[in-house]
Amino acid sequence: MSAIDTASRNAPARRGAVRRFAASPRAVVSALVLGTIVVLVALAPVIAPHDPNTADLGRAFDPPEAGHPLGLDPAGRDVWSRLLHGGRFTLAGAAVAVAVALAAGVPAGLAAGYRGGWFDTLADWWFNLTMALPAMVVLLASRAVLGPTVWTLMVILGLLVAPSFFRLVRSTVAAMRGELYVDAARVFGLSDTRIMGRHVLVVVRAPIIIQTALVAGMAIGLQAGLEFLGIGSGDLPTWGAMLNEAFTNVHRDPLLMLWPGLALGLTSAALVLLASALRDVLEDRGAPAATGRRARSRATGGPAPSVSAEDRTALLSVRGLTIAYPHDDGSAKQVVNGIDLEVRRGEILGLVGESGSGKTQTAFSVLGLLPEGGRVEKGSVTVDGQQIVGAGERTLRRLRGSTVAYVPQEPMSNLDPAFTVGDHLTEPLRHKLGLSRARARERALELLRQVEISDAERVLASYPHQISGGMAQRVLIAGAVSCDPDLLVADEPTTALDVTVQAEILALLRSLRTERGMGVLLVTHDLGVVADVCDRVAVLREGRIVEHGSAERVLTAPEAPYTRDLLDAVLDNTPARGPWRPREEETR
Amino acid sequence: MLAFALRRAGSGLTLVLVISVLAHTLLALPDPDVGRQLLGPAAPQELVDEHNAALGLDRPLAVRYADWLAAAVRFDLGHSWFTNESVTQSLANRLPVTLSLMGGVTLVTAVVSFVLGVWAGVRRGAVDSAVQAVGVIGYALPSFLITLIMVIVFAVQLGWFPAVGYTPPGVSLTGWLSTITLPVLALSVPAVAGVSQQVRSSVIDVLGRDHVRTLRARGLPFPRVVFRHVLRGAATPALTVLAMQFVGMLGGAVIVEQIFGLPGIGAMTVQYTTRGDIPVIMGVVMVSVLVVVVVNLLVDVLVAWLNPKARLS
Amino acid sequence: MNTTGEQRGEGPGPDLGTAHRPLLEADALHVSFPGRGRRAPRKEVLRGISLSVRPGETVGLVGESGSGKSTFGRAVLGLVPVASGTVTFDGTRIDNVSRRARRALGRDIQVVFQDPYTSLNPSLLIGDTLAEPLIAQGVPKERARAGVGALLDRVALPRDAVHRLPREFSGGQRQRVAIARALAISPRLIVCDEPVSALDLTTQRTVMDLLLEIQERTGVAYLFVSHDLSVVRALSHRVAVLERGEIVEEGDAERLTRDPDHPYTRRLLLSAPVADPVRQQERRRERERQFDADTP
Amino acid sequence: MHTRAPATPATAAAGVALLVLAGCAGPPGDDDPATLTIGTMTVPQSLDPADAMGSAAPYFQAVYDSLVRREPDGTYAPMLATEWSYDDTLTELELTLREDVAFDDGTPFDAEAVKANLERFPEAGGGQAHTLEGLEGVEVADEFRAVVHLSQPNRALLYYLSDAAGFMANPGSLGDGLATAPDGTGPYELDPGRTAIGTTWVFERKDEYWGEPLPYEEVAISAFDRENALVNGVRTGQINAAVVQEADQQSVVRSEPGLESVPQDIDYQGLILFDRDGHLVPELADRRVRQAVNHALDRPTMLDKLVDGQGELTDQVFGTETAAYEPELDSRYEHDPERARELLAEAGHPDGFDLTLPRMPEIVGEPMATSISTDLAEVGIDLEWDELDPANALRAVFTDQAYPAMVMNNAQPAEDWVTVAELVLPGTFNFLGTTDDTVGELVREIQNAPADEAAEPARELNRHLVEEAWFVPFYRLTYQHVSDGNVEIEPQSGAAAPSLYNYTPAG
Repeated sequence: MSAIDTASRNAPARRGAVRRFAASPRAVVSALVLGTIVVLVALAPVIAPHDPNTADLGRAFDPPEAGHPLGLDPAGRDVWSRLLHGGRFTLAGAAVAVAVALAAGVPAGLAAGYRGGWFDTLADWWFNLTMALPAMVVLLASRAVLGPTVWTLMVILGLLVAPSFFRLVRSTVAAMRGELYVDAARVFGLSDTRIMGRHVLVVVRAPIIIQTALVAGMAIGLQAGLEFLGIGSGDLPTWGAMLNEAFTNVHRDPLLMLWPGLALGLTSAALVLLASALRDVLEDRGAPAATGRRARSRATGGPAPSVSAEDRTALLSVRGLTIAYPHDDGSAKQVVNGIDLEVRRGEILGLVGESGSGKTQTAFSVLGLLPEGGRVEKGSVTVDGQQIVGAGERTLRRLRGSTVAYVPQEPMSNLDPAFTVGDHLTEPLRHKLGLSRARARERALELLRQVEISDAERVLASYPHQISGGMAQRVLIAGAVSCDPDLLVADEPTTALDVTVQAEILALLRSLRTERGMGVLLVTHDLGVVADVCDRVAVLREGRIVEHGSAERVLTAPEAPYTRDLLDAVLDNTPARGPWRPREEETR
Repeated sequence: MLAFALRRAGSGLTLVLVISVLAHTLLALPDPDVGRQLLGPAAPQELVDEHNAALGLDRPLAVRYADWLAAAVRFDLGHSWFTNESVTQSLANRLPVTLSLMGGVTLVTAVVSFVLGVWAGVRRGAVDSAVQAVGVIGYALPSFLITLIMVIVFAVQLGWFPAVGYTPPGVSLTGWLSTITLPVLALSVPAVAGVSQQVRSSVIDVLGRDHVRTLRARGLPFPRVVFRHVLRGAATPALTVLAMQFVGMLGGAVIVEQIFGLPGIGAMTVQYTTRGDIPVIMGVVMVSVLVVVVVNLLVDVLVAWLNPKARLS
Repeated sequence: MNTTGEQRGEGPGPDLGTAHRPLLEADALHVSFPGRGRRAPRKEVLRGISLSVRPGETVGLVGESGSGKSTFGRAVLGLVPVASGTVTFDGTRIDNVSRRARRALGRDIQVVFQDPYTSLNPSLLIGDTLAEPLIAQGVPKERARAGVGALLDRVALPRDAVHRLPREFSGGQRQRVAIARALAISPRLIVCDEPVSALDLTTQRTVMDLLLEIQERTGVAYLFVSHDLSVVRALSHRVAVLERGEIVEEGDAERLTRDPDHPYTRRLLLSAPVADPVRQQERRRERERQFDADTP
Repeated sequence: MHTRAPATPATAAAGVALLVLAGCAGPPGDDDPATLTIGTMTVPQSLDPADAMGSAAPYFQAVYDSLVRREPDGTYAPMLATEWSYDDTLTELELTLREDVAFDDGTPFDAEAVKANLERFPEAGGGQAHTLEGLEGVEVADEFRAVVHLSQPNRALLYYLSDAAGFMANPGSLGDGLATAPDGTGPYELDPGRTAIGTTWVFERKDEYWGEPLPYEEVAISAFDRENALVNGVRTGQINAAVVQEADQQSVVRSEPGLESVPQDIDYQGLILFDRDGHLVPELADRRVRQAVNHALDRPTMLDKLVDGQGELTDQVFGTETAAYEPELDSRYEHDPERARELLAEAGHPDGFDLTLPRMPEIVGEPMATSISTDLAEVGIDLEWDELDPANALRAVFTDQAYPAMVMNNAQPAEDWVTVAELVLPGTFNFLGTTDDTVGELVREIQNAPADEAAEPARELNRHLVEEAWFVPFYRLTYQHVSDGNVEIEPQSGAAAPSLYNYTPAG
């Protein structure tokens, strides 16, 4: 149940979006910059020392001086005042573009994504058409029809970028149309409009906000570009117009380009930074406290624990293993807490626990493949006498596949959808065992037959989406045993499968164990599975082993109260519910 | 697969047709007085009217469109009202320039973005921050400023590249490379800024998927997993963004071609549109729409090839 | 007397007959989905299912993936279109009815889905999620909000949950929220689509107990869809086994799980391992003996 | 097999790049001394002489010869015509032609060819057709003598015959594809393979030319959209020669060590007041109001700031090389807001009036627009600018006649009559047909006076126009003829584009 494991790992990061926002320096800085710009610009009529259009040509190009902090422009107007006033038109223009794009793209995207059908087809076609239009020609032609003002251009620009909102909203909504909570809302009798208002809008809100920031930045940049081409704002002092005017005088006064360039650059940069910060904050994709690089170097940098003689005899030996996920604040959440395990050749050890018990983390640590952010804090893991903790990537690579192999829980997501079954099987064979293409293919067919796939040829040529889940799990098992490993780490290998298929897979594991003398670490939550295949079992609870022993003993005479609780929850012996009786007499 | 491509091509054709109607109408709306512009202020009004009539401007819009379409299907896009050039010929001359540019930008953007994006996505940490910073800067600077700075530094001051002009590869391959290098780099900056971020986030996304862990558990080297599997998984969204950048580039080409005096499609857009040279602009519109349609088709086919599941729909 | 009927105060009065009349009745229900690809034939998912649920009864629907068990639930809920056959609720046809009529049915038929992670909108506060069915049925907002607290009590969740987001809760707690939501407007039938499958063993048990307790208290009927015979057995009065869109066997839970008629039922039963190594070994042998011939 | 190499979009992009193999010809080698590459912002409408314009002269001079050659100083020299003479009425011009000239297909150049070309020119509807207005016909006196008959004297006829109207095309090709396949007797021929109309024209020297061959084997003309790119091209040596107009680019050119530049005062910039009779703005009918506008503008500051001092102040529309030019008229209207207000008050408008003018951003930049409106506001005139698209500006101004005045750049050819014809006679820039007795009389006098006696009435007219304030000129603009150092450029009097004959290798 790795999904639940992940969720519980993230659970401590329970903070509101606002607090996450405040904690992100990127977000705060960009919001501050943007806020300052907006406030300055909004207050332009109050704080600008001069009228932006009053010119004193005689003083054109004058350098900064008291009263004119940024000097005067080529017409003898105060640059600082123009910058402030110009920002109003620049930002308002961008706002117009964004508003138009939102108004045109979002409702259409909502309706198309939610209802699908002819409206979707039509809207999609229309927005594709909009995207295929050469923007410059449309802008120029519309300008000729509607007049040369920044507003017209921005309205048209808004219409031209509306498809980006449409697509975003449409795909998000189409994806969530299948969500259970939308189904649930429909069952409650919520009308479509209310569902859109309540559920859909809430979900697309974050991506829309992000896209809005990006589009605003783009609109500002485009305004400047249009001014540069001489298709601009008419007489309004936008930053783009100022920049272009400065450009035509760049040799006479290069400094003039600095101010509008800076204003434009700062605003755009703040917008794009804000967008990326918002993405992390709203979509909850913040990087973990320790980044991968640091985590890896820590995991590999420490002194490798020594390997005792006792560890050498066992196939897998875990000693005092502690796994932790460090937090932002320097503390760490321990998910596995000093556990000991041992798997011998030809033995299946069941590692049993509920979600969040740390069983999957233990399995990953045996492979040296802890998820990003996780690290082994203490203890040792040896496989066939080789230390895993702190081992280099090269050592691990050698061990993986040929000494220790892995069978995952969810068969579909563990096959690369872009490659055929054959590719999946032959790649390690050719790479690890150095087999030729033909030999590898032969061996792959052999492996598929070993996992009881009858039409191996067809399966070999299939893509993962063309085979069933049970079949995929067989393929994964075939892949795992392809390089003849000594130890198999199977993480809930049957949880996603139907019971009849589960029985077959378990039989397969059992025969692999018998025929190849393989040791298996079987991670599961299902005590029935344990009873079916395991020789020994370890019960894990909140990162600690609460009970350890032969499967028969633990299941029939549990010692730990927790194991007893688990067994009590098993429904095997619960009586069936009796037949239904009408309940007229039970008046309340 | 073929049927899929044919169907997309069919809908592309419809798109081209509808856009031609839209463009023709939109361009005719401002009703620029072509005769007056051509003949200048000195020409008497009769002459101007005569000239406009000779161009067919006195006929209804629909008739003009029908004539245009009838000729266009025979690849005759007419002649410029202002320079008399054959539009088909002119586009044939100019398209290679713009395609050189856009092809170059696509290549540079794809390579650089994938290198940066994968690097940032895999290494994270400081590298990641640096790549993101590059993205922000590339995005924040107005592209024409970057272009102007490049011309001054690399062409005028250092003299490494020519400041203006275009040499076709048929004349001199090195000449071609030296004339398009700067414009390509200038246009690539914003494109890289956008695409590398997408590659980065797709790489991070794919790296977190189950099958990557399983592949690594098979003992495959991490770089091999990244280049064979992660890259392929990350390519689909990145390709979509790249295609969108490509479309946006048609706009960027307008500025860059003007600054570098490149005789491409973009350079003609502004002047010919403001003058109302409908035959030329119709040609430009048709070519750019065709390019967009072809690029989208290519991307669809590529995505289908990269992603077997997409072949079904 | 029918408690739900009395709550509403509908009808001329208690009538012994109504209690025996099926609350939900599906007759020769067919559902098909469009095939993948353009000219692919439609895929038949349900091929003539006839099944009824009486007031206060729990009917378990068991099958493997692809058997159509969830589709049946969704067809009852109106989430998938019915190709042919009828679904009758309390004597009224409810298959392929208008959106408006279907919305009104929200008062009587509710749902609890399998995945507690995706069945709650991650961006909505628990309180809003719970108030939703009430608001949908036209209860004023204030009244709806007030009712939420009582709902939380009923599923033994703290009242301050109102102001929290789903992700702050564990899977079992979320499933309680989903159940509370289904109970909000005292429905007469709840379609439970694998409501405990994603839960831990101990949690699964408590949620099952909750479902039983609620049924005892309110007399709501359950259509209980699951792949797990042991769960179905413990909860259902009656069980129907579904294979490839058809019901292969139907009967009282006790009889069906003790002495199944159909080989498919037997195979399902024997394939599920039990947590006792000795007994499991016997069952395995038994399964191998019975089914080795037709193992692929 | 199903194994595939990892795919990246890079491979796809490479494919796209490789597709681009065919192509048009670009500008030829830049530092090849045998090749002259001229950069320009002017593109000819076609290469048919009927569409010729003075500003695009070099394109035509490469492939056509004109009847009369105009020397850099504005004087006339023999070309296809070796001699010319007027009759006493000034309505007959007899041209004696060279006898050794033939078109490429062997057709001899003769009086018939002159007749065919000249009689077609006003009919063909080109932009300069009006310059041969009043042409009654061309008489073929003998094989190499043609007589041009006019309905009334045209004092600029020789000028026009050295300009657009004078280009002689093969009579057999007239009206037949000359636009893209020019057929003249000129020193070069168009290389269609390397020419991309709209961007690059390449002309190759003809093997046989009747006259002195020009020094370059090849002439390429490259068109640019931006002067900035043009100047960069000269700076990197890809362009040999160009005319630079923008003040900022001029300062780049002047400060760049490797470049040679020759300044020339060419166009004058100023307001042409169309509405001197007060149709649209009644106030303008009063001479004092027009004078007030002249006094209101602070020309020295405009010159200094708007064009970086690159020009000379002027209050007259006649160029320095014309007979009509009077140096003291350049300072007739001082910047004197006080006087302007007085004049307005005298005219009965002490509170000023409202004025709306068209603005084409290419001509009137923001700073100029602001400074003019500020200066006029100073004296009470409330000026508003209507921003016009280039596509519609001419129609709004000339067809719809919607504005009382307009800021323009006008050439100042050495020939007085050109200025008179365009600015003073009813028509082109005097479309509302303003005149008065003095003007009528002086114009008649200039038109009919023998050549050596026309100067005085022309000066008289000039003084009268300045006094009546028909115009509000600001200054004559200085342009820089810039070369990369390999070419010597001799400016052409009265024209921004030097004749093709004016380029020679440096050193």
